[in-house]
Amino acid sequence: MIQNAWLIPVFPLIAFLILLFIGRFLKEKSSYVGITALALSFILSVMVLFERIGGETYTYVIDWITFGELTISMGYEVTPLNAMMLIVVTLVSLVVHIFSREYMHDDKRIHIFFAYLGLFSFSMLGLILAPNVLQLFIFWELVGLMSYLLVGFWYFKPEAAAAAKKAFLTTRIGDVGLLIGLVILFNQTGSFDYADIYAAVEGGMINETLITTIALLIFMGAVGKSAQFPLHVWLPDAMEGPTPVSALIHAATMVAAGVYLVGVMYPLFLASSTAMTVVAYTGAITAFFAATMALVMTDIKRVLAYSTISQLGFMILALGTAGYVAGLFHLMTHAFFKALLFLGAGSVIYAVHHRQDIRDMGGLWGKMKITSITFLIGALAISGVFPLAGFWSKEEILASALLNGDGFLFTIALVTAFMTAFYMFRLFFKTFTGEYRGGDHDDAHANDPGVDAYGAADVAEADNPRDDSMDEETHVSPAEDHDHHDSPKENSGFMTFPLIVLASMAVVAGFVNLPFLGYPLEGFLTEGINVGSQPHGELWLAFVSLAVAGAGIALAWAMYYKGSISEDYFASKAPGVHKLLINKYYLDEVYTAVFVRPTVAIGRFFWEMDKSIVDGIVNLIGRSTSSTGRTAGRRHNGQLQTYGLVSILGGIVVIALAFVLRGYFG
Amino acid sequence: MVPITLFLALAAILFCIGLYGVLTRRHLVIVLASIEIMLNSVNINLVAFSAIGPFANISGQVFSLFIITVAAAEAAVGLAILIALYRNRNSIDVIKHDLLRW
Amino acid sequence: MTAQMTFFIILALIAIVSSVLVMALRTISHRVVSMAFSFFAIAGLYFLLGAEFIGIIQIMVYVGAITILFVFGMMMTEHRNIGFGPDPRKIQQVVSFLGVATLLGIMLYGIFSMDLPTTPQPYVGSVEAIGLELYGHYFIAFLGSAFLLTSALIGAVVIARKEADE
Amino acid sequence: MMLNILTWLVFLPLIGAIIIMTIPKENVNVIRSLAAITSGIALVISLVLWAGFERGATGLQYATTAEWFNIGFLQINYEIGLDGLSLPLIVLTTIVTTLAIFASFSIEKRVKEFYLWTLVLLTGMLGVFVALDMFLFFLFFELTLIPMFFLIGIWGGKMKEYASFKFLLYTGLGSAIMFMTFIAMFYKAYEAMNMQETTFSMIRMAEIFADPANPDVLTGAVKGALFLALFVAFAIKLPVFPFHTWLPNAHVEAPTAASMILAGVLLKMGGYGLIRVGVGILPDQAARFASLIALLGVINIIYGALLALVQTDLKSLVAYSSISHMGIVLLGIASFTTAGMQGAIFQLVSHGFISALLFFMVGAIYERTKTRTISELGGLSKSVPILAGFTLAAAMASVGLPGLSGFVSELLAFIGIFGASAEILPAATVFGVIAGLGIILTAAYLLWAVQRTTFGPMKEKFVGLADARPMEYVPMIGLLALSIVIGVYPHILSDVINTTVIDIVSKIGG
Amino acid sequence: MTAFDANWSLLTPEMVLAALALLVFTIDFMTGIHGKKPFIGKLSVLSLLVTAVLVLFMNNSGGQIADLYLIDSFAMVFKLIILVGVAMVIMISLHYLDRNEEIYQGEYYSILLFATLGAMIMVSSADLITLFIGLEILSISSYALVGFKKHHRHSTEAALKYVILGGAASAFILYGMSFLYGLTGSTSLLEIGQVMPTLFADYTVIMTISLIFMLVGFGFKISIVPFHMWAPDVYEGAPTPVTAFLSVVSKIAGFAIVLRVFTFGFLGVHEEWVMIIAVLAAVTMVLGNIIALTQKNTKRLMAYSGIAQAGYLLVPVAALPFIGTFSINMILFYSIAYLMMTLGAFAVISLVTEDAGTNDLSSFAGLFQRAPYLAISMTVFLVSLAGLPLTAGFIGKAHIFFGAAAADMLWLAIIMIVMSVVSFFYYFGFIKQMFMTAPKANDEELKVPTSLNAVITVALAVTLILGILPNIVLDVFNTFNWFALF
Repeated sequence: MIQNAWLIPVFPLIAFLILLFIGRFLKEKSSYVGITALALSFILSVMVLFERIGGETYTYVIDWITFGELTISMGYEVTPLNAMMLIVVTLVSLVVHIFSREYMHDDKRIHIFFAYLGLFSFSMLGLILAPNVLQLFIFWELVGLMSYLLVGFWYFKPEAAAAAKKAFLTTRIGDVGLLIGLVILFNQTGSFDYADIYAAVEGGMINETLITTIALLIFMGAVGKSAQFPLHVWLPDAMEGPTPVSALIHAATMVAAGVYLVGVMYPLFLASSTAMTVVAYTGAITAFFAATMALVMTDIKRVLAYSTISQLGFMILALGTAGYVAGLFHLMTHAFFKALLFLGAGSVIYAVHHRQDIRDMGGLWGKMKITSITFLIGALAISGVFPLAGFWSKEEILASALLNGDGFLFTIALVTAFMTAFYMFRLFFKTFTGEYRGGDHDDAHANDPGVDAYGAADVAEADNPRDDSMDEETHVSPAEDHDHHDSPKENSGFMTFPLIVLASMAVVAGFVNLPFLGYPLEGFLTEGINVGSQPHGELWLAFVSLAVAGAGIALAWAMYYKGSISEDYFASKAPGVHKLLINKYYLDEVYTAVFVRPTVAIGRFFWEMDKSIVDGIVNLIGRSTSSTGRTAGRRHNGQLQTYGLVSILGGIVVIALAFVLRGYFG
Repeated sequence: MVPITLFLALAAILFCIGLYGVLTRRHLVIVLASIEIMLNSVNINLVAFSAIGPFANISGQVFSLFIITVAAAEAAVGLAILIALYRNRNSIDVIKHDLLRW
Repeated sequence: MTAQMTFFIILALIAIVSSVLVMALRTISHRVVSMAFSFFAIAGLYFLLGAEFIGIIQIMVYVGAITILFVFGMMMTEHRNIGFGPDPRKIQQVVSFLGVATLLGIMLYGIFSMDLPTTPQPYVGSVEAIGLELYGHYFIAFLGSAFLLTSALIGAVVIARKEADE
Repeated sequence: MMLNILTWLVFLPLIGAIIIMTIPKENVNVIRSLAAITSGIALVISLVLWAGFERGATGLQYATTAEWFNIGFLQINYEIGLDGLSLPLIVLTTIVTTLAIFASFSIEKRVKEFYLWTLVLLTGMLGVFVALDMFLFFLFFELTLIPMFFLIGIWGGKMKEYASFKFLLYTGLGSAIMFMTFIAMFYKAYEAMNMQETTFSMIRMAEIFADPANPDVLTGAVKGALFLALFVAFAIKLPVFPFHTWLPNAHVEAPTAASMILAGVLLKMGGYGLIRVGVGILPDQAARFASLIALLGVINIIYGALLALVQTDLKSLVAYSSISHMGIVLLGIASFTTAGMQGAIFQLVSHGFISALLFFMVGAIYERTKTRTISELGGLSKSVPILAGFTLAAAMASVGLPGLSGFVSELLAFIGIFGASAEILPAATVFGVIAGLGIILTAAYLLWAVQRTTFGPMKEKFVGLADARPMEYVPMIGLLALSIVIGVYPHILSDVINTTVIDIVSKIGG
Repeated sequence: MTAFDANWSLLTPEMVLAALALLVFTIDFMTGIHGKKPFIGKLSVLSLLVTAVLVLFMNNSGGQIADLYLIDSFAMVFKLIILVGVAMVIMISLHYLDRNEEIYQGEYYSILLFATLGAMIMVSSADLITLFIGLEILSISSYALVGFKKHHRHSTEAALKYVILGGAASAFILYGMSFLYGLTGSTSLLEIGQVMPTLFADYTVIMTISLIFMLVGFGFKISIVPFHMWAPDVYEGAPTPVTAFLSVVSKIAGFAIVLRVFTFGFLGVHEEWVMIIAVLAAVTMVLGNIIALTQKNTKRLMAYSGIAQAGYLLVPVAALPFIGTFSINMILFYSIAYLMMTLGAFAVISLVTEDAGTNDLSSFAGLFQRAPYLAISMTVFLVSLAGLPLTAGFIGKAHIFFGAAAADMLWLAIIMIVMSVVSFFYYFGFIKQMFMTAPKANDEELKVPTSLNAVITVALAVTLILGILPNIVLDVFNTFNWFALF
């Protein structure tokens, strides 16, 4: 079955093609095409994984391009790492497909949505199966494209269009670094194949500076894709996309590709301590800053988005501190519980008529039992509560940060872990406990800067909007979609089933690398790749981790459930910090001022220059030629004696010329 | 005998007088007359060369005969044109005839 | 100073002065007459050079025919004695003068820089010699001038012809 | 044999034009179909050539030589042939022209003339790509001026006269410089062979310049001057900053089909000429000026992109994007590696398809909305979703998204530039990095344009616009599919190009 | 060999033409003064063709009458060009005179024939006097022809300007010639040429003056800058076929004598004048083209275009001492090309401007809609004049370009080609009017008379055929030994 692994991405591709061409006739039934394809892929992935465990790495390639003596090939490869990733991606994708069946059912372009999802799944799976880093890059870009398309799915919302562009462009910056890194690497090794690259690095064929350069350039790609500081700004905005998309792309799979990239290029990073340090610090800083911002966000999806960034930071931190398995393990577990959280949020949003502001929610516990419980599981998992998945992976990350010997990194990791627990439960308590606050104030928080730097007043009710200009007769405003005062209630099985699946994964996924069982995942992943020895924490670390998580949960409980500490306590204590956080450290503004505006200004300047100088010279030559002609033509004044005179003077000049040529005048 | 150079110099002077006339006189008849003077100066040259030049022979005189013929023909055509023009425009002032320009 | 030189100077002065007068006089008839004087003086120079035949032709054609032609031209156009008013083209005048003077300077410089021997006795061409050349060596030119005259004649007649209906 | 398949290919469109000439202008449908058939046959022939082309074989294929005329001791030959450099461009030419003819079926104004000129243009372009005699090359190069002048001047926009004359004079000047250089090269070669041999054949010329009987004639200064002159000549066509200003005018004013051909093929003649004549005959000089070429390439990339970023007219945005993309060609050439050179050729082909598609989309949008001003557009995804979708796809191809042809050329060019030898291109890395910035800018301006035109709320006035007509699918799908084919499986192109590229690069010893 | 025992039968074509010209004139005399006489025009064309056939068959073996009249291949080709050119001019005239009845038709044709005779004498003569007489026949006939629309103010004014300036130019030529004669005692160019080097060494200044005075005069006749000022005015004022005659036949004949004089007389001292000619060629090309840029009057525009073309033709003259026969080939080939494209263009211009009643460029507006064949032909002529490929003009220019480069005058070649590009502007301005501008008031179809159609078709065919297969002519040229000098 492992030879047929190429079918895994092909199923979604077929789904995409079917939907592209006949989707418009299928309408809502489009979802079943996608679901079927993903189901097949998932089954195949499981089979491939089981075959791979205990099997060999399988590679199949064909020539892709030849230049000179060099050939780049393309194909697919099943390694332990990508066998694991296949499961994660196909599973999450499958459940997201199922979830979307309900969530998107009244969108007129549902077939396009599923087509996009299919193409995304294809790209992501292709990325994973890539036998060389160039193919990875190709699919890496494709997933970027799909992210762009899906974020901009509701293109008629200006915010969505802007967010899509921002997402693409920001990651593009990283991608260019990645591409350059890859090209330099290629010119050193003559190949893009992982095996050749590993061999070249380990064989010392590349000098150290160059390795560092290459590694850092490649890491730029990861920074962009995995929304690491300072290129993280796109991810929160990407929440303009439909929630299932956020779950699939911006939580579980695509954003993790950066981590995956560092994973597959790990020998290269290991060969450069500078690069490792940079990676570690980037991860740590990202984890910390994202977590601080997550503390104050009021949009349910944005909280989750910052949480995602923060968790990705954790993974990067792990990789940067030699915790190869830790990072990838967390990648897997995170995929499940973050997808769970997002889908839970989606379920909530759907139930409360497309509101996203947590201040408009509350008291959903009783009304949406399954959603609430699964969401709680997710929250506990991400907080690292024993024995859920997050506990195991986070503990390993803390271990690798600690054992790396840099106390600062470890401290940050701990603080972040604390904040993680706090903001997750802040979210949980605000959403599911207390009284339901929705339904009677449409724009209560319209002018709240916490909503969006873009000032989009309708974000809170923006998810799954309808374009006003479409089909005037069937027009229904989002708020009137369901009866306005109808209180939220649990959604159908299409939405709850995925939650249950993911919740169970969030519970059990951590067990694949149980210390008691001798870290089976570690054994699996480190097979055939030299990533150094993996750090393992001692028992006390697990308790510290648990304690930190507990403290965070307790504080959230005190503030948002019990109310013993005022919700505004910290905000009022340090208003400046609060404002800073609410405005996301003003990074968007800074980027606009430092990069966007000057670029446009330079462009304008060049344009003016182009018109006035470059083209101006051209036109000037033309005009001066013709005006010279006109002036000279005016000498033909109709006076024959003038003509004669000109001729005579010309004759004299010619005589003079003759004398000069003869040398009469010296 | 008079040195040939003097004849040539006289011819040059007459040529330039004629040329000056062509370039500055406003009466068209005089302009045509000036051309005749120029052609005459050429004749002086030719006859002088023919008579006392370094290679004196008869060809110069024949040449001058032809020039006289041509000058006559040219004067005839020139004056005919002048008359036609005068009929059309009622002026023989050179300056007035600048309809064709630019 | 030989008699020839004296004659030459007198004739040359007449030629030059009358030519200048053609330019300078105000009355058109005076100018045409002055032109005739100039031609006459030039004919005299031909006699001086021993080219009698050319001299006679010069008198016949230039002084006789062409001058008369000019008189006709003058009469048929603007023979009334009106001036053209002040010349608006001062620059033209000045530049023309300078240009022509320069040209004259160059020409005279060229002429006087020639080192030509002074022939003591002029070559005297007989009419027969002229005839032989004309009907022999230059026969094509002779034929050509016939057509030239025909063409000029036709052209002049056509252009100068006054239409009956005018 | 003079009448070989290449000759037929080149002159077939002319025959078609002559047949069209005889048809009364009222029979527009006959004329349209005749034009389509003619170009279609040319396309088929070119595909036959493609199929029959022997991959991996060095040297020319389908070559033929016939004496044409001689001026004194100068023999001008009809010498044509095919190699891995010209074949892709020939196929590009026939494809783009055929699709442009399909794209112009909506033209109602003076249909007969339109197709007449288009077919004449096709002959000129094909001739440029097959000609191996420098005189013949120039002749065909010049021949393309007139039809394009008419296409812009008659069917163009508001400023058509300015644009057509600017095109004519500017590129005419380029041709003139080229011709002068050719003559100079000819005489230098003549001198270098001790006045024993005269030739206009590019092949022979290259040999002479590589191995002259009298090397004193061909000093470095002489060859350098020749190369620079050639470079300027082709730079105008390509176009290279600062000789680019005719392009935006011409593009903006030209009708859609003409824009497609202009961007798709005509610019390529500059790149082709630079490789064929500049690098082919004067490889050492090309290498000597590699830094200059690369610098201009980088300037083109950045400058074009920055200007595209601030354009207010969609079509001129695409035009500036062409300038930007042509920088990649220069960069690829300047690297003097197989990868870079192949990247340059890939970019020529790929940009041919992509820019033609972009111009087609802009034209289709303009036809419906009657505006090209970006700020007046918006929400087209709603009113004309299929057009908007293809526009987006074209933009993505232009951005260099993997899986589409643009990526391959950029990748190869980057591999080339970062792999360039330090002797030829000391500052290669700097150029490469700056070019990388250009890629970001490319994404920026294209996505921004897409955001402002196809995204956003639908404007009232665009309600009820007709989406793509069946006939419009032909160029849209055709061009996009080709871009995808090359992007997904570039081997199809690289195995044709590779041998020739190795040959070219080997002359520099790189 | 003297003139008396020469083979005068060599003169048959000239004599036949003269006789036929007189016959034409006589017939005209007998058929009254006024009225349309197209048969006379046709007879004239016939006369010219008969003469051309005679030239082709009587003169092809070559020969000479003494040393004053040479029947060499150079003269033969020029005569053929001139005869065909005049025949085409008369064909154009047929239509023109049909529209302008005040022109005396019989006289018009006979004077044209006389002028042709003059041109024929010019190109054959190797003697100062014969040459001068030929030149004057041509010139004086031209003066008259220009003024033939005698009730038309422009025509007479043009004739006046032409006659005065032309007369002065003749005086310059003669003054220059007088020194050639005086210092050699001969009027034969061959003899003069033999002693020229010593002559120049002895009398440098006066010979330079002589040379340049002749150059001024000839420069006037072939209208090169700065002696070109008359051309636009005269071209504008003259009846259109006469303009065509001036710009083609006069100019080509003028080039013939320039070549004759400079090769026979001054080749030995070429270092004295090559640079001057080259500079004049450059100035002529630049100024002619630049002034033409803003012209709006078709005939004036053609005048400036003709000036520019004269500049191109002057380039091979400058290159002549270095490349010899090659240069003559170039001039003759370009002359043929120039003849065809210019006369073709004038045929169209004559028809269109007469129809519109104005010489303004706008009379060409929308010509394509009105008469497609006319517009396409005109386009070919203009494209050929501009020197774009597949036309005779292109080959001719390329030819000249090669020659200039071969003579190490690359700078001149560069000016030439750059100016060609500049010329695109005004030539294509014409094309723009025809194709891209809507017709003005008058937009009905334009009928093309048979005679004009014939001219246009011939010109079109030759322009294209020579553009594609130039060797038809070049191969013939290559077999000629032009003057038996090189």
